Amino acid sequence: MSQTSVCIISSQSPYRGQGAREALDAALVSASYDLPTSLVLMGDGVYQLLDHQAPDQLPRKNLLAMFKSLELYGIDTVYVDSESLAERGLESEQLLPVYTLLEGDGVATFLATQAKVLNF
Amino acid sequence: MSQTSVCIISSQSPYRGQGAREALDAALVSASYDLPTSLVLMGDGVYQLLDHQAPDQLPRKNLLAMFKSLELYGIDTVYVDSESLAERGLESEQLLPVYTLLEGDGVATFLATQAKVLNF
Amino acid sequence: MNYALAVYGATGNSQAGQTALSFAKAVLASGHSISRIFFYQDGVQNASSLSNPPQDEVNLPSEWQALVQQHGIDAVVCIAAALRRGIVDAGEAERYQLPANNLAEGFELSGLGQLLESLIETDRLITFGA
Amino acid sequence: MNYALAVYGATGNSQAGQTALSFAKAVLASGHSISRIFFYQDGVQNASSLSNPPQDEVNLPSEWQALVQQHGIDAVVCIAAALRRGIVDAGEAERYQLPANNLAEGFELSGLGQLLESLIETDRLITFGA
Amino acid sequence: MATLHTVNKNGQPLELCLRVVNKGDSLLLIEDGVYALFEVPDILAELIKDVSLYVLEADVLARGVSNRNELEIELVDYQGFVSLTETNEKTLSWF
Amino acid sequence: MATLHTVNKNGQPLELCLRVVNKGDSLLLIEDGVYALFEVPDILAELIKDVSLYVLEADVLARGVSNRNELEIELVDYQGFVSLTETNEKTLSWF
Repeated sequence: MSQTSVCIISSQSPYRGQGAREALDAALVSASYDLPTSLVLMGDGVYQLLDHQAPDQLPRKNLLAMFKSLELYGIDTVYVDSESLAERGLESEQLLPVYTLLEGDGVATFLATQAKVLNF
Repeated sequence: MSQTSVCIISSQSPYRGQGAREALDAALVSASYDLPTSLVLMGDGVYQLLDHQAPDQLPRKNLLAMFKSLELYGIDTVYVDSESLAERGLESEQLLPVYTLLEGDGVATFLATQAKVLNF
Repeated sequence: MNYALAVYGATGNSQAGQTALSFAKAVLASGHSISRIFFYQDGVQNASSLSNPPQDEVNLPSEWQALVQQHGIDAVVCIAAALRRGIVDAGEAERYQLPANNLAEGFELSGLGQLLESLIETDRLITFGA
Repeated sequence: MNYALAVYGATGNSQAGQTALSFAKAVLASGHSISRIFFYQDGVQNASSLSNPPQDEVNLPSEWQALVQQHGIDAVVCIAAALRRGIVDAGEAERYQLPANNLAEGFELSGLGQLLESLIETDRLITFGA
Repeated sequence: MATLHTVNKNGQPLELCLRVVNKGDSLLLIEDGVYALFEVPDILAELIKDVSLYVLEADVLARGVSNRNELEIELVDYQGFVSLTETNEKTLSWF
Repeated sequence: MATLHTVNKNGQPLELCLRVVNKGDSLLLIEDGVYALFEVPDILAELIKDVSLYVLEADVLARGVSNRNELEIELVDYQGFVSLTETNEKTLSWF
């Protein structure tokens, strides 16, 4: 495949169904093909990065652990929509610090430059 | 079974999945056992009664046709939450006239009297 | 008290199966009985004999199977909802000439009447929506 | 133009399968080609050989089957999503010692790489979410 | 008739529950419903005046949700969930 | 890069779409997304100033939804949906 970059948008909460997990899997596969891959968390998707998750309580696989190893897999760009945080009364310090905050129209501006986008 | 009455609450829109259809099926089965059965439409459930539906366009089975025959099946009480209509900017004349409108706290008051309720 | 559970969601897009399973175990641990668990809507997928998640995920059909067999609970899957979603037992597979069957052992297909019966006849019916 | 479709929902809780099918027919009627349809998340249920809805409802797996066979479209079902949700072909059934298989003819199980390949290599990838 | 309401997500399920909840009822937030602690703390603070409010511990811990506004909400485990279904004569599930 | 956005329900999908839509983009309401004509006509009226707005005919007719506020919205069939995916370089799906 060519070196086109891929953007994955993930807007589902982490443990309701398999949506968040399966979006992350798509990002990992993209990176494993050496495609420059970015991940954008919006809406309920920002909950995926909330610190101190203990999904073994349910039990479910820990998504946060997957985020901690994203860089190993070649994904170094995780964007978080700041407005989605604000709507949920979240401070950026409550998230695992592996992301870049996009303020204001940041997400819109970024997505407009991306040719290959997958929504989840 | 005894003559306890059954209340079915249906709050799903008609054609997204099978939720609305399967709630209606539960009401019909309840009535077929001669249980006094009421149906309460709330939230997106009120869209089930919107007149002039043409689901053959999708194609899907026409839910409205099922509502037209509810009395035949022994369900003579369909309640609609008026606040759910108002939130959607709907007038009661836009619905198939087979229901009783519950205003204000009407739904809350009615449900408080019901011992056997199924949510859908 | 005598309980019944209604389960409307499975693993894919819902937490309902998982929550219902944990709740069922707690009901039994509290000394109550469960006469029936009724699987409806997408909840019928909880009864698939072919679900095979990775090792680090829970296999809900196996968990349900163990629970209902150990405690003699009636595990009923709505037949109409199941046929629509591709869950069939040997009898239905034969009747409709389908190439296989995939209802896990310990579950049985039956009508919605079983849900209404549980609603009327048990002390508590608790619903787990998708 | 060359299209690919990604389908993430099935009949139970979503209209995605139905919308995607109508869209696919319109793509072909417009003179475009479809190289691949990728079924992911709950969309894997579109590939069940056991779904058997009542006469007055559409049988989506049969409709897909007819469409992809007539037009030589690659119908790929994500293997990880499918195993989790109880959709398996003969090979996987044997490998995991499952009692049956239920992947409809005309569909094949494969990895998520096929979705990424379609995203990169086709002119348009259109996603139908649940 | 005292009723237990369960709510498994925000949006319509929570709204409909709030519309029918009566004084003296109990409300238990489960699954994604526990995010209400972050999203609508003011609504919950108002609700506490008339209704007993609970959250399911496993879902709160799994998601890393905190009771930031120190609302009078009781954390219950699955056994506590069972107890609530005992003491209330019926349970309505909003989903 | 002109983008087609599809929205299949109100709530989060519509909100996120509105957040990222750019001037000159197109927005197509499908499935339960067509209820936006009833629920948020004011938001759509505002949006029309910058964005071309479409609704999928089959979903509108199936549900009995009407364009009561006479918004400048074009009804398209599935072929029209295909045309929109041709003329826009990419399609983002909000669901």
